Amino acid sequence: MSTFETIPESTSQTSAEHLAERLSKSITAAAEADRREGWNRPPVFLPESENGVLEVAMGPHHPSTHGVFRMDVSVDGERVIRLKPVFGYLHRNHEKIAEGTAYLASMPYTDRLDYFCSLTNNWAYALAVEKLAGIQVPERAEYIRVILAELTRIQNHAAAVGFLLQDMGASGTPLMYAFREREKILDLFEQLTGSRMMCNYMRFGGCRVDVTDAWLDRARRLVAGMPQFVDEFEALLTTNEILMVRCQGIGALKPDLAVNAGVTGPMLRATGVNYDLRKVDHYGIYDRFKFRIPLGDHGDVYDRYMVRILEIREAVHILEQALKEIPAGPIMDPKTKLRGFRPKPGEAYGRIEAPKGELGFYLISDGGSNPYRYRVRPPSMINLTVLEDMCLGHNVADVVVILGSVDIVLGEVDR
Amino acid sequence: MAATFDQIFILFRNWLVHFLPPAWQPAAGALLGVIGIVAVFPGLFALTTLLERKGLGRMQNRYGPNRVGPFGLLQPVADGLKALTKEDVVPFNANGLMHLLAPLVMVVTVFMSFAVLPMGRHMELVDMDAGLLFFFAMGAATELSVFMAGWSSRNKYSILGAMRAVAQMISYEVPMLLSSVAVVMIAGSLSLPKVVAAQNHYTGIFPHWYVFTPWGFGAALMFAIAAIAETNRSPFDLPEGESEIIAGYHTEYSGFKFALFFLAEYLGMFALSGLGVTLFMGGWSAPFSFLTWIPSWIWFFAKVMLAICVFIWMRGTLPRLRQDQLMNFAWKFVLPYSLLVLLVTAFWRFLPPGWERWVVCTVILAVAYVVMGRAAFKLKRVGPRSYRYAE
Amino acid sequence: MSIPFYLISALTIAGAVAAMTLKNTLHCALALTIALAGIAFLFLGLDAQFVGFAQILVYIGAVAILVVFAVLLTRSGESLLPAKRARTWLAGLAIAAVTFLVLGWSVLASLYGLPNETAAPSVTMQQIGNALMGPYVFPLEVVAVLLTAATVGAVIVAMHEKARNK
Amino acid sequence: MLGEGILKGLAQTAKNFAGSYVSEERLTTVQYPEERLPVAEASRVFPFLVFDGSEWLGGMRCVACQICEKECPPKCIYIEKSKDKKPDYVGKQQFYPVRFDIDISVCMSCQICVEVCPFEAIKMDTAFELATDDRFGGLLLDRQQLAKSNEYYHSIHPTEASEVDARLDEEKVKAEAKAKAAAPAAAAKPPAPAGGKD
Repeated sequence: MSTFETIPESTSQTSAEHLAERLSKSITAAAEADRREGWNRPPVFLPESENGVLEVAMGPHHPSTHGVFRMDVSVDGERVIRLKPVFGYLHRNHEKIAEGTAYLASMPYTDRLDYFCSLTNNWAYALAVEKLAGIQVPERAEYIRVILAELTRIQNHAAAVGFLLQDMGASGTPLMYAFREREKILDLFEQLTGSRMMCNYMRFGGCRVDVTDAWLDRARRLVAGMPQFVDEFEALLTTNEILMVRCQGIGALKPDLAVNAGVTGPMLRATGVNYDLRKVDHYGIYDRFKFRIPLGDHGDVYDRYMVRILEIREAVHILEQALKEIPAGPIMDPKTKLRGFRPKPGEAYGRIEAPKGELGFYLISDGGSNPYRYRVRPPSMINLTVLEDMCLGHNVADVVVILGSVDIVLGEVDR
Repeated sequence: MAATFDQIFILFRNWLVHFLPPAWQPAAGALLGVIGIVAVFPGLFALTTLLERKGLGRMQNRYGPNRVGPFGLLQPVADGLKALTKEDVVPFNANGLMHLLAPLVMVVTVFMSFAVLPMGRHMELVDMDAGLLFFFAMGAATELSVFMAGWSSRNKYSILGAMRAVAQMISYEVPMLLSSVAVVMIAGSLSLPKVVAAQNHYTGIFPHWYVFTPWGFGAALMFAIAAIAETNRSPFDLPEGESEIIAGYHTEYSGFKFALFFLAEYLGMFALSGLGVTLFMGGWSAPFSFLTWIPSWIWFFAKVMLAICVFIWMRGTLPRLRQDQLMNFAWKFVLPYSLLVLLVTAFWRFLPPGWERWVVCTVILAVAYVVMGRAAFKLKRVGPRSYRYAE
Repeated sequence: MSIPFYLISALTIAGAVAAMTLKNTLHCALALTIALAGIAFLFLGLDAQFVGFAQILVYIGAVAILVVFAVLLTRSGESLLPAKRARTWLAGLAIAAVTFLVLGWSVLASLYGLPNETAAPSVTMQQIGNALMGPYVFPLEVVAVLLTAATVGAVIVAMHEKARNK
Repeated sequence: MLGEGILKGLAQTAKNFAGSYVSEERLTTVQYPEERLPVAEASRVFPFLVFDGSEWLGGMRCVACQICEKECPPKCIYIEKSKDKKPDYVGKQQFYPVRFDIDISVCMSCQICVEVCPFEAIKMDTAFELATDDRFGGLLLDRQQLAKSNEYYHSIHPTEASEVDARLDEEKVKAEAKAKAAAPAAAAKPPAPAGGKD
């Protein structure tokens, strides 16, 4: 494969001049080759390996990959025979940095993991630290956490479906409708936490700022308007023949492969496996709410789309109940110290049902003020490992749609 | 008064031409006609780009361009200037001559196909006996220019895009021809003004447009689908499918040559909607008998703009079909249905006029449409699904 | 014989010669298209609208595209074929000369009978349609059957190929 | 019937097209420079130093305890402590920062510095139009650029500012009460050394 060309350190020129010089050399070489063989040199545009297989590299700046992500696709005619996802372009060394900073200081960095759902990232990290240090969370804080997590789930699923349609060629209309609703939810986050996407709101043992009644009323009004939006969205998309033909039977994932590969979230439930952490782990106070888990049968792109739409409807049910029953009371466990927080040595694994799947934080503490080991279980990356199995046999147009249905965010894949 | 206003352009041309010596008058008249077309339609193209972006915007709950000039009216001018001033990059080992020739051939052939369209009473540039055949002959030449564009830019994506575009245009040209043959069977002539004349009478206040007859509606539907596919628009715009192959055959074009491709696409849309309007919606005849005092060319351009709005509406709503689905749809649904429409048109022609032929034709077409539609979906096991829930 | 006639015929001949001699096969295909277009304009010159437009529609619209498709799909459009001289060029030349003579004789023979400078009869579409459906209906049906057989054959060949590499 | 779903979809976009002329909810564009969305009260962009009274250095609440510098995740605050002292709002002699730089190209506005500051000296601003053409110097704000008055703080975060003021006044009252209680003890001791409180 292409070995990385090492730039000799000892050269006197700076690396930029070195690159420029090598580049000019290669252009003159190409020009000479032209002259030698007459102007009609066989063009380089069809790099064919031996048996007519066309190597197509989609990304990292391909218009339809969600962020910096490359797929080396080998295509025989129109059919895909090999697909190698290449990621790591957005790797920011999050876990090693976390080992060098205090527990609280890592909280704002968790916003940047899956930058679509910062509040669920915060909650997963807070849950892990609370398990590590054995901190109790007051009632009102638990309700606030459930409300914010379900709001995050709604805006993430809406955006995911919008991007899926964008990959299928609908020129932005479903995406704009999804973003219109998402803006309302982000405004709610801004009024509460101060920032639309980088909320940094949850603390170990509760939340940072209390929820005002005015905010709760706005939330109730928003949740009341949500079913009408989902009905409109479904009227535009669900029975649309072109969408059905483009999505049904594409990128089917078998349940046993999904379970073995560790796929979680809407992708797993679309294959029919009934695994939702809110029902399995009983974390937070989800047991107090009555809601159902939508399951698909075929595990193809259409099922993933439908599972996300139905999950938005279920999230609306949860929000209605939570907003009705939220009690008054403290939002922060008074015992937790803000600075100099040193949990006793030990390890803990806190996981929640993030919109993309099972998001887990594994912490080992050696008694110091920063974790000995800090590991994130990224649902996007693990769901991505089965991308090749889903894409084999389909053609290039489907690869883009299948990638859209996996709903990855590169911040979480690369960390 | 209404008649003079209706023929205002013809009178203006005759008035201008009579200054010249008689030997040159026919040539000058034709030249003025050409100048008219070459001025009006690119102007309409500029207006349509703005209309498209504002229409799409409004469909997506946003304004659309409104910064350049009042209500964004100068936006096309800005786009035009940008296209003119942008650097025209030609790939390193591209085939220079063909790279330049491709957009020119496309624009020229599309402009020539306007010569035959009757834009108003006596306002067709050339009244050809085989006008419809001339229109499709010009349509056939655009495929060649797509090939020249795709091949000459020596880029793997543009080759793929060109092959897809030509395959799509060929497979949708057949049903388009067949559906217009149905009109010829009833109108009895290939010359477009005669087709419009055949539709230009009323019972009560309703016009005799072909689209209101069962066979006409079927043919118009197939013609519309084929026209959308022929101009690579909305559900069939796979050749420049941004998400897969970057921009299809005009990837390697920039600057004014790219603007020419853009112009050719829109002119193709005008030409095909003009033809569709002429064949099925009575060309320049007024929609109701009491409205005939409005000049005929206003009706023609109103109907064409209506058709353009439907193009834009489709683009704002529908996702894109995949290449093989698009071809299957052409050969396994649109073409058979067009053949059936031809059969039904024959029934319509040789059955005595009366309500029986209405019933017979409508039933055949409706039943066939539903049965073929359901069979197409059943074959691919596609259809709405129900979902189970777990507690 | 007016100037445009000479111009168009020169264009046609140039296109035909270029189609034979150009190095790049795709350029040959496009030169062939120019030749076919020239023939179409000749028909239009004779005011035979139907034949002229049918020529454009059939030859340029379908045959030229088919040729270009074939050239591209076999990807030989770019490779530089060494223009070596075929060994049997003498036999080729002889056959070409014979066919040219036969064609030339038949054209001249038919010219003899015609009164020169008569205006070409203006044939309307109506008459062509009636002729096709009247006296010439049998050849029309034979050609139709032939075309259908050709399409079915093409489908079978494609089907066969698809089945093989499934 | 083939095309039924497509027609329903087309009806949906038509409803939105018509709706955008009629209902407010279906036209969400805010023409930014001319129209502006009201900034949410709790919103935070970059930190600023609060000072009481009119003179920015004298009234600055920050006592250069460097807690925020230690706790800041991306380490974008740089403080140099002063040698001499100055009286703070209670009158107690405190250090003050000779140099207090925040590199707002590094700061990710996570407001942890606000949380850990025991002296309510640093708060989050809401001004977001901070574009500069100078990449390096322009984005490094020194203490004078950072210092903003308490009235400004009241203008951008009214509820929060009033709570903070209430807490500070309460502490001032407690401090004076303690000072009054301590005054007789000090008088019992030999008269207080020089440098009393003002």
